[in-house]
Order: sequence, then structure tokens, then C-alpha cells
Amino acid sequence: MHKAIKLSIAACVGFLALFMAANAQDFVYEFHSYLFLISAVAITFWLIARKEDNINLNSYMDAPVRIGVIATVFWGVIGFAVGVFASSQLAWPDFNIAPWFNFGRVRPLHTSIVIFAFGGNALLCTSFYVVQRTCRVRLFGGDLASFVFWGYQLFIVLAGTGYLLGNSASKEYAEPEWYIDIWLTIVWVAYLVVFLGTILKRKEPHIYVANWFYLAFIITIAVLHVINALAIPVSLTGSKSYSLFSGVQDAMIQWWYGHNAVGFFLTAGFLGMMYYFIPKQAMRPVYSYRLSIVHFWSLTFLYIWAGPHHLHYTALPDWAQTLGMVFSIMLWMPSWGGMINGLMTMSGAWDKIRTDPIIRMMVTALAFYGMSTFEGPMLAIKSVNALSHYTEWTIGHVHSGALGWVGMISFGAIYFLTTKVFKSDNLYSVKMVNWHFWLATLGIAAYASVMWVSGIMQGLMWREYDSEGFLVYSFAETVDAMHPFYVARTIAGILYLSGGLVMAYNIGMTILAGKDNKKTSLTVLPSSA
Amino acid sequence: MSKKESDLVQKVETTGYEWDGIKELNNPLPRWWLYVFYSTIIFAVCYAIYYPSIPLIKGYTEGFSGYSSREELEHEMAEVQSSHATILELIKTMDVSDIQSDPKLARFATAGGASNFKVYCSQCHGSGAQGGVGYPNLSDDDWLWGGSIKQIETTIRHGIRYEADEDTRFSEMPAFGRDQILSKEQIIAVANYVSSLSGLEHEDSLIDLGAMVFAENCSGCHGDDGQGINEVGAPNLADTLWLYDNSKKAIISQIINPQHGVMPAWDDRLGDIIVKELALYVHGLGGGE
Amino acid sequence: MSILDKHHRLETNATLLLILSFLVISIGGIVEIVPLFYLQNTIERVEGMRPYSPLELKGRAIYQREGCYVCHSQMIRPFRDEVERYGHYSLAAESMYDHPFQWGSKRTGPDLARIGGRYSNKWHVQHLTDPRSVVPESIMPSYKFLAKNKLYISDITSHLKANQLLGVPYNQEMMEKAFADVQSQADPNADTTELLERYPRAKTGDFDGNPTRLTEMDALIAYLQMLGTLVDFSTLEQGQNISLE
Amino acid sequence: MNNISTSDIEQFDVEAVNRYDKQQPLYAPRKKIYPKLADGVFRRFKWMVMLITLSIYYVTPWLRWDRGEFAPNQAVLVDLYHRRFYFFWIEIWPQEFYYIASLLIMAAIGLFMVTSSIGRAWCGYTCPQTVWVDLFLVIERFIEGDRNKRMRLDKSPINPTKLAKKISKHIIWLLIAAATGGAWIFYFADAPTLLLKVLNGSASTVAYGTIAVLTFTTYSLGGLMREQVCTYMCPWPRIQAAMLDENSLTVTYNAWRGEPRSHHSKIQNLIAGSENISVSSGDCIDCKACVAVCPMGIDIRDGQQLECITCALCIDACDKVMEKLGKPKGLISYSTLADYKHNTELFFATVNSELVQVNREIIKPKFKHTTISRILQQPRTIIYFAIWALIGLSMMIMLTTRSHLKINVLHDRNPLYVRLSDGSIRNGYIVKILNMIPKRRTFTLTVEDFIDGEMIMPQKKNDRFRKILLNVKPDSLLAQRLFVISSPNKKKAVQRTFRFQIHDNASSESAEYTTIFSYG
Repeated sequence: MHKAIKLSIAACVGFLALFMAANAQDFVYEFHSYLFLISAVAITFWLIARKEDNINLNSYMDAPVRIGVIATVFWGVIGFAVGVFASSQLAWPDFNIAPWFNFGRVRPLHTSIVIFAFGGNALLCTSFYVVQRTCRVRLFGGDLASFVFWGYQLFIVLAGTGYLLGNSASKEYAEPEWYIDIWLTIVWVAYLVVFLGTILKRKEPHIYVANWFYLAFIITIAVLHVINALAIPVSLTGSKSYSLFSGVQDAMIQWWYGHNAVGFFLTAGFLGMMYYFIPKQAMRPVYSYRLSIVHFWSLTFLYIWAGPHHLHYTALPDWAQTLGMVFSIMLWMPSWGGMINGLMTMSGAWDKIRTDPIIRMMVTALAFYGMSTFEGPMLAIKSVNALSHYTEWTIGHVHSGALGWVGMISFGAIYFLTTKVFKSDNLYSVKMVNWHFWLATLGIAAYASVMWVSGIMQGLMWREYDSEGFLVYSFAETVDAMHPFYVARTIAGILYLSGGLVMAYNIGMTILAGKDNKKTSLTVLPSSA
Repeated sequence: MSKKESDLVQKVETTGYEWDGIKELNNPLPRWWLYVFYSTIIFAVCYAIYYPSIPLIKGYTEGFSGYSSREELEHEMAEVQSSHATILELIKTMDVSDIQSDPKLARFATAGGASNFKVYCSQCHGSGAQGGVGYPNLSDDDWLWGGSIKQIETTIRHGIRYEADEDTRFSEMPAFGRDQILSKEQIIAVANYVSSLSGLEHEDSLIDLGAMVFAENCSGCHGDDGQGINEVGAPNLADTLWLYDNSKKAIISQIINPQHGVMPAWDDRLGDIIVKELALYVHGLGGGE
Repeated sequence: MSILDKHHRLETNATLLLILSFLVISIGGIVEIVPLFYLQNTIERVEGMRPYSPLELKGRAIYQREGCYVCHSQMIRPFRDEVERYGHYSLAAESMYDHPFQWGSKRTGPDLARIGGRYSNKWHVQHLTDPRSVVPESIMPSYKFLAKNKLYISDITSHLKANQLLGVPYNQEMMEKAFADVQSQADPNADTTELLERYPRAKTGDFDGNPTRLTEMDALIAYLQMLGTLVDFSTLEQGQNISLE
Repeated sequence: MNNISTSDIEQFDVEAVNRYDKQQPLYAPRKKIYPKLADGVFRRFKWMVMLITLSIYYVTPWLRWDRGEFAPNQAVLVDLYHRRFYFFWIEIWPQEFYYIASLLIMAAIGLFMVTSSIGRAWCGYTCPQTVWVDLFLVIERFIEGDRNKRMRLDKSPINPTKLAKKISKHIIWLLIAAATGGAWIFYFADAPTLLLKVLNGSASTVAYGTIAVLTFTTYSLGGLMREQVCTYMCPWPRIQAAMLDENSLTVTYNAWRGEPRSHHSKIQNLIAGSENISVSSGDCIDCKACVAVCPMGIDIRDGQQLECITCALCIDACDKVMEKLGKPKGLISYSTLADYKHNTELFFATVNSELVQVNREIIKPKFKHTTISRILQQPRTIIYFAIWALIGLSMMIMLTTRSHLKINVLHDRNPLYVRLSDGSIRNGYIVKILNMIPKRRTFTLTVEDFIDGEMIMPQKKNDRFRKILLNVKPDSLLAQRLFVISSPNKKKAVQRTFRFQIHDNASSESAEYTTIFSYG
């Protein structure tokens, strides 16, 4: 695209933002308008200042990957820290600082940062890296990739500051208000264009399996996000909006979105990651091509049905609940297909698990993936769900998947990428990776067991009857009984967070150590075979 | 690139493609994986046939079981009810005061009363029986028509000034002002006297006149010392609790043209058991005599 | 092997792969979501449901803003313990005007579907101001600041309008009177007869203990005090009203 | 050096089923493994472990423990219906579930500790899957004979004997499986009563359902699926494998010593030729005894493999062969990867790797061999143990010193307070007393830190108490409704705090709860 067109788009956005700010009806909207404005100005300066002849079109475009690695680590640490903070608020309510840092605003911040900022950046940077390598071409769309990356960061900042300032659409994991949703849609479509465009101009005859998963993740998230976020704003110059759907339909759509945010964002996307980094790091071929086909299609088809298991025994009609349950159960083996393919890829390189902490993390990730995809279908069984729903058991389940699978596979990929896209060939300290691994694993183990036990306790206490048929415990008493668990959970969270800090230090030192190196080999496109 | 080759370790053919050094083997799927997958599908199909599952154009397949989570609850609640049959029968046949002296019965009946109170009584008396202006607080120790368990039961059963019930509690305070029974001065004086009974602000100069008016016109119902008489529902004027307001203005207004609360009779509507349960609950709120 | 051979076509054609993935993920959503819009028995037919009064609507926005839904559900499941603890199980009809729904997914605190009328306004004020002063075990944050924040009401009509666009049956009169209604509901001296005709069973009067100011606390408590009190359960056809012993 | 009669050493015609190069075709059925009976130190140890674990599992529900007339006398009982968990002298209420959370964390750390020091010992010795597969194999061997006989039997055409053997094997398996499922439910109800009920058909559907499900899973996982469970399904092996490092003990084939392999006939010639052994081949005679005994169907000589559960049976098998050959044991041994590396380097540094010409005895003292006691002295093991013990110890302290008495107070929310006719203020409370021992107790309830405050019992509004005696049934909760009354606060305070205290005169145990009194 011509520089002038880019500049004029940036200018238009800037003026629109200025107009929005001038007419804003509430503070959050005004604040966000200025953020848009600042971004537009920054882009304009950047476009004017940069020297375009420096760009080597015969190399891989690794700039977004490089910042992506840093952003992933940064948001990861922030997200874990906010999680520890939120957890402390439950253990010691005095940590609530009204109104900005009350639990009700901090929790969406935590979930959004870890899922969308940490997870999302991990997906962005790995997908950009992987799709270039496995297609043997430079990213499609020129500056569009940078736009996707920075636009996505803007989305995160808008969403996060929005929650704290009291701007929430109150749909779980989709809390940003309407204009942030529109912005994300634009960014996401650009992402699809970059990704699909790169695949279309590939130099490999076949599309690699990792890219199937990435592609399914991108397209599904687009569909989910757009439909779930449909809303009518009260005013075009105000932040408040009303969801297009109401009540039971809204609930169904929300959990269709919510569950598949897990299914496609946190599972399919990260499986894509797994399919590249495990064979790459283990230097082994993927175990079974056939298995990847079968489990890819069964996973994508079945996952989308599982949403209603979040609404068991609610006012959602029974038929929908039944469908949600049976499809969740059928999902068990397709989910395990990914685990088997990943693990069996390791056969023949099993000794590496001892010497290579990155492999170690990835294998542990697969183990947690296997555990949570077994626990998931089990929790979807109605009679189990009757006990577990509304309790901390669900929280434990989510975290064994999130900390174990998503976290560990991302850490592995991040360590891998750091030595590839930055100028150091080796990590600053392998020992620190080990420390990270142990801190994280201990944290997960403690977290999962504490939440599991406490969830069951909570469920049992709520339904405890005495011999005369009266409820035994008031709700307040069950809250009281949770205290030791909340404390233990906070400690577990601190363990995981300190692992993240060790990683941040390690990655930071690795990047700094290599800053004087001259390493270009990996970014240059291989001459076509 | 497209060359199938054998992997050195696994000695299985690769698919012949390579991406950034990654090759794919074409190992078979473990058969147990397929079997378990099949069995989950079979389970799913059976479950979906047995339970309501498939949405159609005008409804959904109801399944062989005809299951509904709400009916399930109804069955459970009915079971709970029937397990209470004996205890309910006891409540029906026994006298309230006897129920009260049986701790197990009392506890059961009070719990039942509590939930019924929320449904039928809280609209006027408040969800915590704390009352409001014109609606008596049932948790304090001040009773218009008596706070013994029997008296409370009667009040609930037959209501107050509820004409449809022959046995309803009835009394009416004369409209001393409207019907010009008392002069303006007398009214002000007696109101002043009434205020003094509970230590409210008053003018000493009017006390004598007020006391005289009170003795002649009011003490018949409210008692000589203004302590009230339960039999006629006349409130205690000497305590700190007021059904209406305790301002001079409100007192005068009540003397000129009294307001009279009405409470429905619940016997026919709720039946014997619930009335007794309610009586026990109200009595147990703390003010029961 | 034959099917797997055909898979090569997908692997070499990104557009085809994209389209097929899209189709595959669409089926589940369509089958589960679309019928909810056309099947008549999805939402029970009961009497008593009405749109939120303007003040309640404002209160609801505060409920959303503060993220109450992350700890409190508004969905009583048809289980004995829940029905006995919280009241009649929740109906789909009860959230039919909820854009978006507030069923929640976690009970760090108790369910609020039928909190309406359970406690006094005074209790709510004290509880929101300093939760542990009334419930020592509570881990709820303080919402003291709500009593200080003046309620922003000048845009109330557009809120009703947005809801009307979405199918919430606000009529012309409600729209016109919205600005007056939002004030009079929390005014102990106002004549609320008309308001109550428009919004039956709404709670009126001063909520936050300060009749002179209309605060966010007023709005939130007005909303809380209404929750779960609208439906007349004697009109519930399938599944009778469950008496709570 | 002994003269070896090589005819003593059996050669096994065996291929490692799960060797890398033997992966099967599409949707491959499992290839059956016929583990041969091993004999040796580790096998004997495993028998012992099996005996102990199985006895614990089957016997525990039948142990009795006297808790008086108000509590069950089963030593270990998970009473789901009453939400109590009994473990000998310990009784846990639902709100004390955090003990179970600590137990789980201890189990996790324990597993980390064991794994990082002695590898997948859990998998190899104590995992129920391993124990039950071992048990099922005992039955299989008893009926069908050892490896060769079983293979012959499977290859032979169907005949009455084969049919009889197969059927009886599966019936016994099913019986064992049913007994496994049966024993499980005894942990959840009084075992003798439940056994009677199960036998005469009057137990609940849940009980039968549980037995059925566990019978099915035990039979299919232990009898039919066996090693596939560990290879594909179980997540623990991955996590455990990730916890091993070069300093963890694991079952290792010492290739530096064994390679190049030779057939023993060749060795014989060489040995006969020279007194001072100079061989061109290693100690492994490729008899494949290690492969024959492996329950996972792998060849340990291929190196570290994800299937290996470190059951050490190959060590037993190999040691026996080495013994017969008169060579030192430990060609396959428990050693660390660090040792392995060191020894390999040492070996090849010492000898000319082209032609192995050395008396291995000479360099023997320099070989590293990490023993268990050395592993136990590693800082990591010690740190783990310290954390583990710390949690355990604090749990024990908490358990022994915990109060068997708890008080919870719920202050009325609606109304918060009631003004009475004489102007005094009354608040309502529900005082819940948890008597956590199986004995009836009488408690004295008092109001503390509240000079004006007096208690009133419901229905007796004129009697005011500073002290109330309450009887609480054994092992249960008493919810007592009562009121506290006080004159209005002179300083116009809205509320104040005070304490309810309960005291058991008999045990002088007491508990208290701080709550509020609202003035309005």
C-alpha cells in the first residue's frame, strides 16, 4: 500500500478519535478516544520517520514476532500478578481498593490479560513465526502484520483500562464494550488476511497441520466474537450498550462463545503451536499424519456443541443441555488425539526430556492438556455438574488447563523463539528454565488440588441437610470455610508468578546478551528448492 | 521435496513432505482410541434418545424418559412433603401451644411459617417482620391484640376489621375531632398528655386538662395509665413504640380522625396448618408472650 | 485410505480449508442456538414480567459495571437445596428483558435471583457500605462510593430507547415519563401511583437513607429489591409452584 | 573366571513388541505382550509391595475402631451421607476438608520427590495399574502357563482345553475385578452391613452401579488394555518423565559395557582362547531375556523410552544371565544418566574403541555407581523432603491440637435490630455450636465484652441471662436461636462488637466468636 494511503487512514482515524473525544458522554469513552488519538498520532510519526528502503523483502518478517515474544512475557507476568492480587482479595478482602480495584473489576482484568493478552500474544507471535517457516514465504500484507500486532495491544489496553474504570458489557470473557469490540473485529480481520494471505502465497505444496489449527482458531474466533458482541449502543458517543440478545438466548450465545473461546483460542490455537514446536524442538517427525486429520476435524466439529454444559440445570431448555453434555463426552477422544500425537512424536527422543527443559515444559503441557480434557467431559456430565457448578472446582479445572497446558506450551514456545528471532543462540540460563519449570509445576499442582477439594467441600456444604430435613449451613458459613483454601491458592499463584518472573529475567538477559551479535541467517528466506 | 522416506528411528514411511525440517510419519491410530471414541458416540446416541435432545420445527424430541429437570424437582419435593405427612398431621390435630412445647414439631412448624411468611405476610409486615408506619412490627414486644401464641393464632385466622370474617377482631376508635366529640383545645391538651406518658416533648401547662380529658374519654379503651388493652386492640400509649408517628401532629391527627388498619383473615385462604405455622413463627420472632 | 487421499485437496487449497472449517464449526451453533428463538416453549408464559423501571435499569447498569456477576449468580437451579435456600427456581421468562443476561457462573457469594424484598433497604445500604459490619464472614468489597456518586440520569430516555429497539416493550408513555420516573421512584414524597401502574411491584421510596440525593446506591438497591419479585407463580403452567416447607 | 556352560542360558526368540521399528499399520490393534515370569531381587520386592498394597486395599474397610455409640466403628470410613470422614482417631467435618487438600499437595510433592530421585518408582511398583496388571498376570500364568506356553496356546486352533482355559481366566479376572469394585464401596458405608446387603440384593443402585463400573474398568484396564494405559492414557508418566534429570536413578542398559552384542557361542570360543580375557564384544549376549520379561513390550537396550515404567524386571532377568555367565551383575542396572555418561566416557577413554581390548576389572573402581543412599543425600531430595515433611508436620500439629468445638454466629439481617417498648434494643442471632466428638456435651454460652448485653431465649422474653447451658448431641451441630438485649447506646453508636463464648466444663475446651450488635 502506498505510504500516502496509510498516512491518510491514520489521519482519518485520528480525526474520528478527536471527534469522539469532543462529544464523549462519559469519562471512559473520552479516555479511550484519546488513546485512539495518541495511537493514530504515533503511527503517523512512525510512518513519516521510517526509512522504507531498509526492509529486506527476502527475509522473514520477524519484527512482530520479536515484539510479540516480549509482549507475551510482559502480559504473562502482569496477568499472573493480577491473578495473585485477585486471589488475595478473596483471601483478605481488605485488598479491595474501591472503586477501581474492587474484585468485580479486577477479575475480568485478570481473565482478559491472561487469555487475550498473554495467550493472544503467544498465538500471534507463534502463528506469524510458524506460518512463515512452514510456508517458506515472508508474511503477506506488509505493514498489516504490524498493524495486527499493535492494534491488538491497543485492544488489550482499551479493554483492561475499561474494566478498571467501570466499563463492562458483563459477558464473561467478552467484557469489552461495543466500540472496543468493533476495533477488535477490524484487527482480527486483518489478522485473518495476513495469515490466509501468507498461506495462499506459500512455496510448500501442502499446508502444514499447525496452520490448519491456527486457521480454524482465527476463523472461529472471528465468528464467535462478532455474534456474541452484537449490541446496540445507547449512544454512538457513549460507552454503554445493550446486548442484542436477552435472557436464555443470550445465555446460550454467551456460553457458545465462552466455551469455544476455550475450545478454539486456548485449545485449537495452542495445538497449532504444539504441532510446530514439539517436532521442531525434539527434532522428530510428527507421529501420525492420519491422526492429525481425524482429530482436527472431529475436534472442530464437536467442540462447538459443548457450550450448553455451562448451563446445566438452568432455565436453558433440557434438550439443549442434553446436547451440550453428550457432545462434551464425545469430545474426549478427539481432544486426546492431540495429546497422543504430541507425545508419540517424542518417542525416539525421550532422553531429551531430561536434558532439554523446553521439551520438558512441552511434555508437561501435554500431560495437563490430557488431564483437563478428561476432567472437562467429566464435569460436563449433568450429575457431576450439579455438584461442581458455581463452585471453585470449575476454577481449579480451568487453571489446570490454563496454567498447565496453555502456560507451559507457551513458555516452551517462547524459550524456543527467543533463541531464534533474537541474536542470542543460547538462553541466558538453562538452569533458570529448570527453576521456572519447577516453580510452575509446583504451583499448578497445589492450585489444582486446593481448588478441587474446596470446590467439592463447597458443593457438599451447600446441600447438607440435617436429620430433620433442614439446611445445615448458611451461605456465610461456607464462605468462612473457604478462607484457608483461598490463602493456599494465593500461595500457589505466587509460586506460578515467581516462575513467570524468572522467565522474564531470563528472556530479558538473553535478549540483552545478544544485542551485539550479528546473526541474520535465520531470518533470511531459504532459496527455493 | 515430495519424496517419501523412511525415518531412521521409527522406520515408518513419512508422508513425503517437509516443512521447515518437520516431517510427518503416518503411524496408525491406536485402536483403543477408536474404540473409546465409538463408545462415547454410542453413549451419546443412547443418552440423546432417552432424554430430550433434538430441536425440531415446533418442539423437540422428548426422549423415552420424558425427563424434565423441573419435574424431577417436583418429584423430590413431593417426596419430601410425603415424608412430612405425619408431622403435618400432628400439626393439624394439635393445639398451637402443644406444638410449641414439642421442640421438634416447633422447629419444623416455625421453618414452614418462615417461608410462608415471606410469601403472604412480608408485603405489609416486611420481610423481616419489622413492619412499617401503619403496619405493626411483629418482632418487638408491643402487641395490639395480644402476643400470646393463642392470641396471635386468632389474629391470623380471623384477621382484623376484616368484614368477611364473622369472628374477626374489631374495634374502632371514635373520631373525636371529626365527629366533634372533643373541642380543639381538649384535643391539643389530650395529645399533649399522651406525649407525656412516654416521655416525649410536651407542655406541662396542658397536662392537667389533658389528663382529665383522657380519664373521661380514653381510659376506657387505653387503660387508666394509657397502657392499652389487648382485648379491644387499643395500643399502649405509654411505651416508646408507635404504630403511626409519635409527632404531636400525628397524634392529634389520629385523635381527630383515626386510621384503622385492616388485616385479612387467613384461615380460609391458607388452611389450618399454615395458620398455625405462621403463628408459631411470629411468636418466635422475639416478642411472643 | 481413500478419504485421506482426498484430504490432500484440502491441504493444498487454503480457501477450501477455510470454507470447510467454517461450515464444520457452524453446524453446532446453528442447531443449538436458532431453535431457542423460534421454539415457543423456550420461555414460559407467566404473568408479572415487565420491563425494568428507569431507576432499576440504571441500577442494573451499575450491577454490570461493578462486575457483580463474577461472584453472584442469578439463576436458581431446580434442586431442593437451592429452592429452599433461595426460593423458586428461576424461569427463562424472568430474564427475558435482560440485555445481557446475568445468570453468572460462580457463587463466591450467594445467588441473587430472588434477593428482592429479602432484606431491608437499610441493611443493603449498610452491607454495601461495609459488608463485614453486618456479615462478618463476608469477603465482598465495599461499595461505599456508590452513596457518594450522584446518579447520572439525563440520558435515561436513550437507554429506554435502546432497549425498545431490542424488543423490550417500553411504550410511548414510559419513554416520555422516563426522566420523571427515575427521580420519583427514589423520592419518598413523590406520588408514585402512576409509576406503579407503569411498573407494577416496583419498590419506591428512599433507598440509600438520604432522601435529598439520587445516588447510584439508590439505583442499585432499587434494582436489587426488585430482583425475582415480578413473576406471579400461580400463572406458571407446566410445573406447579413449589411450596417451600 | 568360571568356565561357563552356555547351554544353561536360554535364548529367547523374542522381539520387542513396542520397538520403534515395529509400529503397526493403520488403526492398529494392540500387539499382545507375553511377559515372562522373572525372578530376582526386584521381582521379590515387587511381590512384597503387591502383597502389602493389596492387603491394605482389601483389609482396611474391615478394621474396626471404637468411637462409642454415637459414631460408626469403622476405622476408615468416608461417610458421604453424613459428610464425615473417619480415619482411625481422626474425624473430619466438611469444613475441615483442607486437611485433604494438604494431603493431596503432600502426595504431589511426594511424587515429585520420589520421581526426581528414583525415577518412575511409583509407576513401576505401587501404581494400582501396575499392581493389578501383575495380579492379572499371575492368574494368566497360573492357568495358561508362562510365556512360551501362552504364545503356543494363543496360536493353537480353538479346542476345548483352550476354550476352558480362556474362559476360566476371564472369569477369574472378572471375579477379581468385582472384588476390587466391591472393596471400594466398603470405604463408604459400614462394611459388614453393606456386604450382607450386597449379597442379599438389598443394597442401593448406586452401590451396584459403582461395583459394575469398577469391575468393568478393572477388568478392561488391568486385563485387556494393560500397558496401553501407561503409554497413551495416563498423564502422570509425562509429568514424571519431565521431573527426571541426569541425577535421577532409572533403569539403564549400560551400553558401554554390553556393546557390541554377541551370541554366546562366539564368546565361548574367545574365552576358551585366553585366560586374560580379551574380547572384541561386550557383555550382552543378546539372549533377550530382558525383552521377554518386559510387561511394556520394549527393549531396554534401545535407551530411555517413554513406555518404560522402571519395574526393573529386566534387571532381574539380566542379572541372572550374568550370574550364569560368571560376569558381574548390573549390565542393566539402576543408574543415573550422569553415571552413564561418566562411565561411557571413562570406558571409551580407557580402551581403544576400535578393538575392545581391556580387562574391564582394571577400570572398575573408577566407574560411578550412584546408590540410593547417595541419591537421598542430594540437596534436592533433602529440600523436597523438608517441604514435604513441613506440610505433613504442620498438618499433624493442626490435627492434634485442633479444637473439637466450633462456634458460628449469624446475626439477623432483617430486621437488623428491634426497638422494644421500654426503649431497649434487641438483636437476634443464630448460634451454631459444632460438637465434633462423638459424645454428648453441655456447654456454657456467655456473652463477653458486653456489659449491658443479656441473652433471651425465644418464647421466654422476660428471662434474661448472662449464661446459658446448652446440650449438644454427639457429633452434631446445634443451631440455637436467641436474642441479645441491651439498653440504647449512650454515644449514639450504630453498632458495636462483642463475643459469644462457649465453654465445655468437662474438657475445659472453649471457643468464641466475635459478632456485632446493631443499635439502629
